[in-house]
Amino acid sequence: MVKLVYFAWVRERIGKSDEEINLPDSVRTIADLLDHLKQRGEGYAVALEVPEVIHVAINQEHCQHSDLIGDAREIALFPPMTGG
Amino acid sequence: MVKLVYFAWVRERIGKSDEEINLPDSVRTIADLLDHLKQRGEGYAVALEVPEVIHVAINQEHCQHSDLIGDAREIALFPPMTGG
Amino acid sequence: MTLPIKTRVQADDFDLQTEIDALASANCDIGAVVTFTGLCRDDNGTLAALELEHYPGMAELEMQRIAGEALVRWPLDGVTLIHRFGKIVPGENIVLVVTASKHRNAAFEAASFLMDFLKSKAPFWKREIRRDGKVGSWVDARDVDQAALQRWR
Amino acid sequence: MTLPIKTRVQADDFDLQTEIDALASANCDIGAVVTFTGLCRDDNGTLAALELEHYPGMAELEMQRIAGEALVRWPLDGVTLIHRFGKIVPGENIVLVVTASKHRNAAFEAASFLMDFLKSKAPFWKREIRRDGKVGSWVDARDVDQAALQRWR
Repeated sequence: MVKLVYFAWVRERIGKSDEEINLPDSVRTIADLLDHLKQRGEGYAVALEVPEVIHVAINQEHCQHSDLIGDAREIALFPPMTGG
Repeated sequence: MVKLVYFAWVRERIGKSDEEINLPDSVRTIADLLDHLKQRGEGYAVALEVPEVIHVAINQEHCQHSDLIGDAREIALFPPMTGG
Repeated sequence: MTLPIKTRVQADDFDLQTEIDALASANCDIGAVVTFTGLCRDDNGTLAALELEHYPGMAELEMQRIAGEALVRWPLDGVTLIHRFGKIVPGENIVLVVTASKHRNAAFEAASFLMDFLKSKAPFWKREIRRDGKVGSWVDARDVDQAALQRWR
Repeated sequence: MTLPIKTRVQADDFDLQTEIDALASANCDIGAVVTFTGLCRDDNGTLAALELEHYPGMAELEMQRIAGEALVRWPLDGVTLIHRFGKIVPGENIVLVVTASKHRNAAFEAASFLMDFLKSKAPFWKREIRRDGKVGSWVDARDVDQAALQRWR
């Protein structure tokens, strides 16, 4: 089980702020995860339509789409940040 | 008549904060003025011993030693500034 | 000695003089303090407020990481980072960066670095709330902010 | 429209938040405010205070000239310069520069420029008053401050 958390328009399009899911063994990298999530429904498909703009954090630390998920407890998906 | 004003260690060495003096016609530039003042006593000679470090303002505006005094009302002599 | 890093994520406003006094009273050796304050601005006269969403937990962690990076790069005597969340109206403070150093250029450069990284790395997102009551759009990230990071490689 | 320049030479202390609020309340369009505060520091533990002498009249004029130069060089929405004189003890404020702009880099660069010019062009002189009661020496101008001006040619 891994906890997924969503922010800003990713959260809005997916329609929830977080969820816990089981990942199949075939999902090894963040890129795999994004592909996998797109299959879960239209909200996901719209939210993740342009995967290049999706930022990802594993256990609250920025990571790359090529990074392995490993034994991540929490994975966050969000758009480019606009703080400051 | 021109008003001379002195600050910081220039003031201390000359021993006064300001004075009004008549300048001979031969004193045309600031460099001339510094040479002229050095003759006025030991305090002046010590204060103006190294003329290169003396900053000068004519009518409250920074100027060069080569600048003409013209009809200046107020000439200030002071060491390098150390504000901020 | 504890590292002179303070980071806070809060809904409340902050007061610059209070933050500087806190830094300076902890260390009488500070000669130069630079601050950057980011304010909510209303470019078109249509903005009622910005609503700032953040990633609790990671926001604090990321601000600590960014501040730590600045301490490695410049001889700083203190860094304070404060980022607000929630509803913020035009003219109000959003973010504060404070850097203290004996050397004024170090304080200036570190503050500029910290802002560039906060803008593009700290997990905050702005959405507009319009004067007509409608929820406006999410603020787009600007290429110029992303490009600003390249300066610090 | 009046030019958004404020300069003050005063014995009293100042408050950063008050100065920023004054700038921001005059203009809701300000997105970035950078401040530089120069504080009295005690490097060796021997300093009771600094005594700051200034050239009344020219100090104000020169600060206006420096601020005006910054407004020509950067797109600024406001500049505030405050310089204190008289006796200032370690930890107290000496000088404040505030720059406001829509663009954070303009605010940073202008503040850095203003400090470099205040240091070397504004007619103020510092003298040390030591803890043993003796009047110490006049603070020497530093070559590094003079060199800093070259950056802005």
